[in-house]
Amino acid sequence: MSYKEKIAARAAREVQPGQVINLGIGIPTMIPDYLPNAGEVFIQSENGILGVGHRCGRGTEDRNLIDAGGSYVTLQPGASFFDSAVSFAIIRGGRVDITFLGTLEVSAEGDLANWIVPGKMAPGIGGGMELAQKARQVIVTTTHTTRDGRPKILERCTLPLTAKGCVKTIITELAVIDVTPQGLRLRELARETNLSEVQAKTTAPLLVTDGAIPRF
Amino acid sequence: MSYKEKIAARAAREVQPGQVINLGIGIPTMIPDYLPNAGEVFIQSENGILGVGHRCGRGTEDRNLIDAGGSYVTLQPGASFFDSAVSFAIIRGGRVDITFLGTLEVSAEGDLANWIVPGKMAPGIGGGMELAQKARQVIVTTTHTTRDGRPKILERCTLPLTAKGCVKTIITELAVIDVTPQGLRLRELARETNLSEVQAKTTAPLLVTDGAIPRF
Amino acid sequence: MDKTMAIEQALTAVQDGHTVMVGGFGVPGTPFTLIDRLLAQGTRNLTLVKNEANEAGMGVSKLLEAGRVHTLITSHLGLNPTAIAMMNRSEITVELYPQGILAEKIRAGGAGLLGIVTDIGIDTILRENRQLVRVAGQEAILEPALRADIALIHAATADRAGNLQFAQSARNFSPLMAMAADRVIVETEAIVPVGALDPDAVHLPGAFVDHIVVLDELTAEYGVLARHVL
Amino acid sequence: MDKTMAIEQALTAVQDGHTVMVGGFGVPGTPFTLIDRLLAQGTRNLTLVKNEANEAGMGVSKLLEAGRVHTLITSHLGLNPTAIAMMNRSEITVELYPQGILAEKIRAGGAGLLGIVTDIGIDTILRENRQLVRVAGQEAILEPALRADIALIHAATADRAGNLQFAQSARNFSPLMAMAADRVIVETEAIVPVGALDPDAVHLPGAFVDHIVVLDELTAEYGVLARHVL
Repeated sequence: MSYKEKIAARAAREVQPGQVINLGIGIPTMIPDYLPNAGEVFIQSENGILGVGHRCGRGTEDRNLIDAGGSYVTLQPGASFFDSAVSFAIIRGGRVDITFLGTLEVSAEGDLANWIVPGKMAPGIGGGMELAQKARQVIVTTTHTTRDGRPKILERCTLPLTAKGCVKTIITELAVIDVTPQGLRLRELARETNLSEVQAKTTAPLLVTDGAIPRF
Repeated sequence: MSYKEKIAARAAREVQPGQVINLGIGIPTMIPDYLPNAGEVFIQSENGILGVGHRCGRGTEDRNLIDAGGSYVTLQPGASFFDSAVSFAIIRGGRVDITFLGTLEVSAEGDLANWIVPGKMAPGIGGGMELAQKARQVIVTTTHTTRDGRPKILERCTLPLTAKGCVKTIITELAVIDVTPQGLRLRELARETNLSEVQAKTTAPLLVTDGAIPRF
Repeated sequence: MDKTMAIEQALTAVQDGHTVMVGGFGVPGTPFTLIDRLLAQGTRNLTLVKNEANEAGMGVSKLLEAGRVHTLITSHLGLNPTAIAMMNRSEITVELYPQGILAEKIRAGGAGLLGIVTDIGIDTILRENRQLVRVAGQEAILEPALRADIALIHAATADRAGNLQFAQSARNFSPLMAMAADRVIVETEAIVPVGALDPDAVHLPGAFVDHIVVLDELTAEYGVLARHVL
Repeated sequence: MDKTMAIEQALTAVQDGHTVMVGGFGVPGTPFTLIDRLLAQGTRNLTLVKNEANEAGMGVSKLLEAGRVHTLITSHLGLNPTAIAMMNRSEITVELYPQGILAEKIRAGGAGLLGIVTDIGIDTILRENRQLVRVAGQEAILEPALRADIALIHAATADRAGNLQFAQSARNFSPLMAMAADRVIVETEAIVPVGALDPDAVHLPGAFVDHIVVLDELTAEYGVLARHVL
């Protein structure tokens, strides 16, 4: 299992039957492979689908059926189509239970920064800002550090924010971390790591509950 | 032909093939009986119908198919249903070519007052204000005077306005009058009347073009 | 996934003091069965949002007549002299909006917006006591979005995941209100399995629906109203 | 009633300097044939409104690459490095909005509203240069409505009165843009007689449609995009 698969598999366990979820690009698109009751979860896509199924096998693509990331997808039973205004009404109206998003930075207070790097022109906002600000739960799925090893989980974001105080949980290849009013609380540790490694790679302090930290 | 039928019949002649029209309560509901090419005109109803047909014969009513006035109606070919937000998008978005409305008062500048009499609580606004303000043409179909003989066409409205400067044409049992930047212009006279009677029953001055006034 | 539920259980969600949106424009779309059961369970002190107040003795008018409603947010009461009389005697507070503006306020609530900006009524007494703003050099009214605790909705067909279809002129305010309430209770004439509806023909996606009550029968109130027949 | 028209004739409505909304989200819903013909007729100095800029060499990107567009109002350019490069070289002005806010601005234009009020982005750099208002005690952004001279729309099926159906994820921005333009030009894969569509299954009522162009063939661009296949 690659580190990305590990993150996706752990993230899938946050989903409850009956929930409506939205998947950002990258790691989140791998989550459906690990949903235990995929038929009981409705995947929403910004381009106007509720009930996205698995990705298409080669040769079965439908030219009119893609998700917001541009991948050819299938439908699950009970799916529906709607226009972009209704699609974002589902998002901003509070009917998305969980959005899984990647990030550039996330802060101890749950601030999310994942859309623009000053100096480089941003390719756009897409639906991420609305998902981050309005989904009932925002779960960040990300590598724990940048490609060159710098922490992504910071006291404060340095990049322009996508949304303030929106993140509830951060899932990386090393840890599951909840954003709480007291600060970041370490909920689980990956089997391959230990607390001191994770804290070393996390700029913000991690709160730890007494007793053994569950592993994943 | 009753005076109401006369007004409706004359009003129907203002409609061009291909137009979308909306009919207020009262006299306007009689207009479809006089449309020469009914199949080429689309009647919009605020409750979410484009393509209302004739009223139902007794025994053919459908419990789910009424117009905004509560009458059981039929559909014409090419009809469609939509929600109330889309229905008023058609109205406010400028896709209703003509709305025919009754009135309490109408002014020389095209102000319309047809929804509230101070001192009496108004039963509500309904869709009339949006139709008056946003339809491409507002045609008032009304008796020339009130039941007790007072003029309805005034220099200035005395009642609270429905919309300002919205009326393009006034059709009564006595006359067809256009609202122009110069004032009210008499376009046609009913066969049963004459200019002096109409002017006497109209508080605002009527402009008359040289030559014989067409009759209807 | 199965959102169907007994009517009594579904309606326990409606509590004293709640704001309740009720679909329907005249008879079509009015959820008479849910309203009757709400009346029976005695919930009071309600703020009601409905296009109109039905007619005397029918639908939401029963809730008004039983004194369960302190405020009615609506577009007109034209067909209900009982409701007009109650308003004139100040037994209920009535907030009137242009019909399409009421629809947009509800839709804005459903779309997670805070309000809309409109010029409807800007030259009339409707501008009084309104928040005025300037946009594109023009004076306009800022109308706050409207949300509710509960929406009561009538559907022609539902699947068990809550995807809905409405029949003809029964659609009206129903999808908008279903978007705008924290808890959405639907009564349906027909229930079908998940997967039975054409995804392109769903009028309201199931994400907006919480509970589905399957109607055993359609009472006389749902039928053709004799006094409106030619 | 028959709104069908030859493509050349329909597109004479599009003039230099116009604001043009173009439906589609990726390939589904993009009116490739109308775009190609617009390119061929040489119209320039356009303001384009589209969810994204398609991909390099396809759809609206051809108009950008040919220098016909001075301003692009969009949600993201993520799949089009050519458009990003043009933006970075200031060869086009790009106005970026959150995707659902772009949808609502267009919808508000279509609904004859002057704007919407939203808290999306209120804690971000998006608040800069925006009209801020207070509503319900909360700071919010007033976003003006967006309208266009022209909308170019792709439908799966149209009747001759302009009632439209879209296929699956090809619906996206199309009905909103068709509401928001003074002149709406539709290309359709299938044309049916007036009366052939179920009135409950119409996605966009014909009142919003001015001209219908019937497609003789679907070019390769409409097909499955090989580079997006697994």
